[in-house]
Amino acid sequence: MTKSSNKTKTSAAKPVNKRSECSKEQARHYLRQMMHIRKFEDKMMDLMSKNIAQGGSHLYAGEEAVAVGAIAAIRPDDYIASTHRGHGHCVAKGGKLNELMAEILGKATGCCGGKGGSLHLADVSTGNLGANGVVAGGLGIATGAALSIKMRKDDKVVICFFGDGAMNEGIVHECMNMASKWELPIIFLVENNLYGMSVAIARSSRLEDHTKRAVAYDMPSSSVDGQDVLAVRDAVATCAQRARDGRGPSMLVANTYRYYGHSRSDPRAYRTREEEAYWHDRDPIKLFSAQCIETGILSENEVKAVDDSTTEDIEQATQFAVDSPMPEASELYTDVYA
Amino acid sequence: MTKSSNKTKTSAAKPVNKRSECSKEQARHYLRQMMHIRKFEDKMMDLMSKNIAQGGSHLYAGEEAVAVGAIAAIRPDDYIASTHRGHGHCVAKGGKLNELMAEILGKATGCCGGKGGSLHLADVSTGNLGANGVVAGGLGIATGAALSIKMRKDDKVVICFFGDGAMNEGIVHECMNMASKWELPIIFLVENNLYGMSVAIARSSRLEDHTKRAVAYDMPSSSVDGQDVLAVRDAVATCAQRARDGRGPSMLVANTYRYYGHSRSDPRAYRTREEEAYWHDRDPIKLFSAQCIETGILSENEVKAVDDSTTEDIEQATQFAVDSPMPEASELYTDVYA
Amino acid sequence: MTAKETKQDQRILTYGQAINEALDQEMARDQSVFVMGEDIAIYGGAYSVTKGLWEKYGDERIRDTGISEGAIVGAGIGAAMTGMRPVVEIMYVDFMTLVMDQLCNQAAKLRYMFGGKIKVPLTIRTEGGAGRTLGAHHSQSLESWFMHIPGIKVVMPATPYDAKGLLLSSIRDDNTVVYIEHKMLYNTKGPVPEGEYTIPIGKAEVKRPGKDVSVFTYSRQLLFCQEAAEELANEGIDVEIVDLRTLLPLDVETIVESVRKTNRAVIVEEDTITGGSGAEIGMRIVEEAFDYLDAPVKRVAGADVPMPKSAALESLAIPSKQSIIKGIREVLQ
Amino acid sequence: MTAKETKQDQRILTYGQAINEALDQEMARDQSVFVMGEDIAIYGGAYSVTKGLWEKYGDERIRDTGISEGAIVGAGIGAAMTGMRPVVEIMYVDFMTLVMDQLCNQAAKLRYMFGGKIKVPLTIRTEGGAGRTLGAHHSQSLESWFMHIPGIKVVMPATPYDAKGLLLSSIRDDNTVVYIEHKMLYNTKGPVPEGEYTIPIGKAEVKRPGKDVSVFTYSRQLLFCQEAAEELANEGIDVEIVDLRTLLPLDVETIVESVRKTNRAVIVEEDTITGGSGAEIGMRIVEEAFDYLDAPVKRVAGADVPMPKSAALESLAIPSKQSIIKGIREVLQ
Ligand SMILES: Cc1ncc(C[n+]2csc(CCOP(=O)(O)OP(=O)(O)O)c2C)c(N)n1
Ligand SMILES: Cc1ncc(C[n+]2csc(CCOP(=O)(O)OP(=O)(O)O)c2C)c(N)n1
Ligand SMILES: [Mg+2]
Ligand SMILES: [Mg+2]
Repeated sequence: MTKSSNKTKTSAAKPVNKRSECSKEQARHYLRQMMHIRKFEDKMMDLMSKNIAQGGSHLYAGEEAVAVGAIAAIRPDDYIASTHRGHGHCVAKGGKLNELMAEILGKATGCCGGKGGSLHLADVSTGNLGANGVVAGGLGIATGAALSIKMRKDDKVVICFFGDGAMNEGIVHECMNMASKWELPIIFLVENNLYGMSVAIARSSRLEDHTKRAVAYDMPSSSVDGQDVLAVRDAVATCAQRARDGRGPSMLVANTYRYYGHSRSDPRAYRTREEEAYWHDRDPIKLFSAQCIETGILSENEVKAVDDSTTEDIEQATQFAVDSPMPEASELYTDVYA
Repeated sequence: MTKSSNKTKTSAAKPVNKRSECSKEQARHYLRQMMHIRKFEDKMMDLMSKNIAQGGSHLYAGEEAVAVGAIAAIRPDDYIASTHRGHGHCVAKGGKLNELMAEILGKATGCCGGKGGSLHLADVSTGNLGANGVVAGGLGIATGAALSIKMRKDDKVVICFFGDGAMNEGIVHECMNMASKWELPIIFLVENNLYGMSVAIARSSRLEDHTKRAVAYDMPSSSVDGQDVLAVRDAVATCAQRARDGRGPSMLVANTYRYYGHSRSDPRAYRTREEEAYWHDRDPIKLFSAQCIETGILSENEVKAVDDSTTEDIEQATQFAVDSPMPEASELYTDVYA
Repeated sequence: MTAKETKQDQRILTYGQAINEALDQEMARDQSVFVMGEDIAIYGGAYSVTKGLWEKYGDERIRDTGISEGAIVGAGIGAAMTGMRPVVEIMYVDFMTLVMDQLCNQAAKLRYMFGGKIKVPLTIRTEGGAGRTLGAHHSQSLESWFMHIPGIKVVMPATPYDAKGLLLSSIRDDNTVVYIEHKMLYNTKGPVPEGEYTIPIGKAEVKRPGKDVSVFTYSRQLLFCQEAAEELANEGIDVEIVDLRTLLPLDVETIVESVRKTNRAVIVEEDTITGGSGAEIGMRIVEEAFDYLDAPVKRVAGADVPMPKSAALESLAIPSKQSIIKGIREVLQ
Repeated sequence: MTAKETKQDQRILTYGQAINEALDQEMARDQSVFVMGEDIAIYGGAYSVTKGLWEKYGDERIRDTGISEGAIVGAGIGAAMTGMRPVVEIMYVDFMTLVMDQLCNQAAKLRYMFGGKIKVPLTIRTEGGAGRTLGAHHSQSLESWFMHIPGIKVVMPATPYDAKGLLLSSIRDDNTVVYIEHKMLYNTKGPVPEGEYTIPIGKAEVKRPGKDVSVFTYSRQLLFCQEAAEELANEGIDVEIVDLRTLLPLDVETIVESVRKTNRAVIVEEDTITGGSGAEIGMRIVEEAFDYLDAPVKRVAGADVPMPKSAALESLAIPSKQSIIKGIREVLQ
């Protein structure tokens, strides 16, 4: 095995699509969400290294444009199913920073009362059907939610996030077949960050282009530059429209990159520092900030204002989380049954 | 739902390929095996209706050319993994009729000592890795056997039989991905008899052509007329050669039909009598007998001789099975551990 | 309608018909109920339990699936989380092996993990047990696995009456219920009221009062226990039979009450003995009624072997009237 | 080399290193042994157990797979049936939920179903337990499910010494062995001989002889039991600790012998209590040593809840030194 140099293989890492459009309000919103996520994750890393945050946390830093772009393309009452790398999805779907941060710290004020934690982070009241500690664990849930929508003749859609590594789980095959056969309103959104933990795609599959997997289900598929928030938004919007129109599921592969190691102690021996540098160059926040300024949608000061306020928000959320109490012992036995 | 009329959709139901060749000895062998299987199954049906054979039995009648053709293309020391519809595979792989029949009747003289029965029928000493009561239960076993072959630098191959219905199990996806990535010497042989129990392919999948599923694994695939024993043999031979040459797995879809209902009491309400008639017209034994006589490989008398001797063989096997003793009570606790 | 009243209704149905009727009535009553599984539509289910429902409710609410157990249960969970009350069928309990992640990691835990903010009102109907010489992949009893999953409920009715009432309760329950039928019970008959009625999940029933020894059982083994009790009655041995009906939650109260009365306990289960349901039931008795026990708690259970195909061996692998009688005699010594 | 001799060897390794060494030595000795799983090669395993092996044995014998647990175990079975001795890794025992068909229907039953004509010498290494606040999908103890599967063996070592010796035995065993490590033990240290040695599967060990009460435990809980025993020793209570080491087959002989001596039994397990391993262990004691018991058998076990994330709740969900002491006191009253 040689360390793979994925930067050359990733066809989707194109320059930001200049034709995508967005309003000033939208631009500010996307930027704010991406910055919230980035700073949330950087803070998380900090809290972990200080042992204030315990347990595992799979950080979303680097992939912000995927969650933000995708969720910008759907309605607040639509559903998402998230993954073990779910902080970004939670923030983008409208979770409250305070409660998300508190949840990861296992506090009573967390959105799950401290019972879920990072791996099960979700404010389900926002239409987030949950992060999942089991890789591909959200596929069944998402497919069922889409079935539910269809049976109730609702016009909602579901975005089912999962990783390139998850693609090899059997349940993915079963759910895609079912969703396709029943023409369910679901978007299978593959967050392709080139690795499943330490294993490069080419090390676990002969076929590196996941879009081709959709052929097996007679389902449309495409890929998108996952560093470009507007490109992701527009690609998901197309899929969502298709779903709302009753034309069934689709697969979208968003090519992106995670900045941190898989776990705190991961030396990232399976990837090169050059590859990392390449992707840091294509940082989604940097790219979008530059684009906004360049096209005049936001001024440099306006971008700076978002930057400052988001820093502030994360500091406050952290303080809230740290200051919050642990759950009472009596909580151990609540919520097991409805 | 309307009852599907699959005869028009099945592209592979072509006339027998006249160019395939075989020697007199081979012809006699194929014919004998197919007749053994047919008569074995007809006898089984008879024994079931008389309640001499108890429990479930999924009969292979109608599909004989698949097992016989496929196994004719590999060596006796190669492996197969079989299915819940496994009697035909066992016979074709060289199982002894007496012991197979006795096994289905739960007798001590059965190839599994009466512990396996129809759903677990296998003489593993013939390289048969076993029938399996779990649909797609043989995929992991077959993939592992192929891995074992490769790691031991052996030149054997594995034929992994499974049904069109099994195709939707998650483990199929996982194993095909693994086999393809590791270039294992395995042939995924889909016995496409148009239904998984009562469910027509079109009712469980949007994609009716299973060969396209191989795209997801970057694996070659093709289909073959499963009623034509020589066509099956030749198609499998090509796949086997590929595997032996170290070029990895392939998928072959053999289009065929089961004559009996799924279970004894199945009224076959999910398929039309016309469809059944169409396939009975393309009976693999009839077709091959006619071809042999027409091309002069076997005379009518020679075909008749095979017919007579196989009838005799099945009668003897039945007698043997019926006369055999049940296992001793002490056998209950043996063979649990090695 | 109370259980007592309904029992006076003498309409006789089979266990299979009772289940079918429960499904039918609940689908008619509640639009959010639907059925999903393999061969449940035109085929009517491997054991004919859903017969006629597809004709009545159509493809939309009686959904044939591909052979994809993980997706069947997974989609059931997602639908249940978002407003539906799915009843999914796993053809044999042996194939529940394929859905343990969905069941144990998802259905059972989602509510807890999300701080009580969602519920998963899913019913998983499946069918288990030996008796048809189907061999090791179609004859298991795996209920003790499910008993070990906090967050779900486990129901195993033995009579047509209980089958209907408990299925209605299961569907209406806001939690995931694993409802396990027994393949040898489908054709057994008993009185079943026409109307809707529910039986509380978690309540055992004394099916035969007695004073000498308590037998705790469920599902098909109830019938063997009843035969054994009849035979022993001829000898003047008065057996109390408690049909547990629900394994999770377990009705410890009724169990303990019975042991306090008889001072002797036999547990009869078809499950393989080691790590079977009887271990938990037995330990509950030990924990809560040790001082009342005049003899060790006795388990009469399946042999620790994969189910052999041969009829000659299969009948030895599970409890029988004889082995139950033997077990009862043992604790009476 | 006998166990006694080897224990005099005072080389100290961690539990993780001991497992690593066993793998290394067995791979060097036997060409048919190979390792397969997720992130076991360049990453060296989620808990670093396979570190260095890929560098030494390469891609062919240290096989990174895709995230496909079913295929990992399935292919392990097929390879084992045809001449290899695979050691496969399932990263967390929580994901064994995805391989229950392969484990229970295939690995455990194939030999029996085929009349003893094949064997499946497969080792499944996995890792379980709470303690790192990883929440409900990364903290379970599911050993009681595996105990309920005739045809496999279940091994759960608590010390580095046992970890090495039992892993070598597991790999050499001609049956499928589920070998469960504990995430909180990887960095614990103890003497481990350099050479190869095996510990028989199915033998418990009295880790601390005592005369007042018997405590039966395994895996990480051994450490808590030892702490509890130390504390109680100060009060003059003499606790015997039996480390079961293997749960299937269970060493009933050693268990019963201990109970006959002390007349009191406490079982300590991390598993959720209902349907946990303690139920089976307890019932064996009741069945074989009822007349020797001066008090009901006591279980100290995990709470019947999905594992909560919060450190404040997690520590309450599993046994602790305090709850063990409380349990011991209870049976001494
Ligand atoms: C069923 C299961 N297998 C293994 C793991 C351990 N694990 C956690 S994340 C991960 C990699 C997932 O890769 P991918 O789907 O690409 O998502 P990414 O982490 O790259 O976002 C693995 C193997 C798990 N959590 N669940
Ligand atoms: C995992 C599993 N699910 C369901 C069944 C019940 N079942 C037995 S055969 C069968 C249909 C299989 O269809 P296919 O794979 O096409 O094989 P065929 O019977 O047509 O030969 C089903 C659903 C089973 N045995 N195993
Ligand atoms: Mg990834
Ligand atoms: Mg079929």
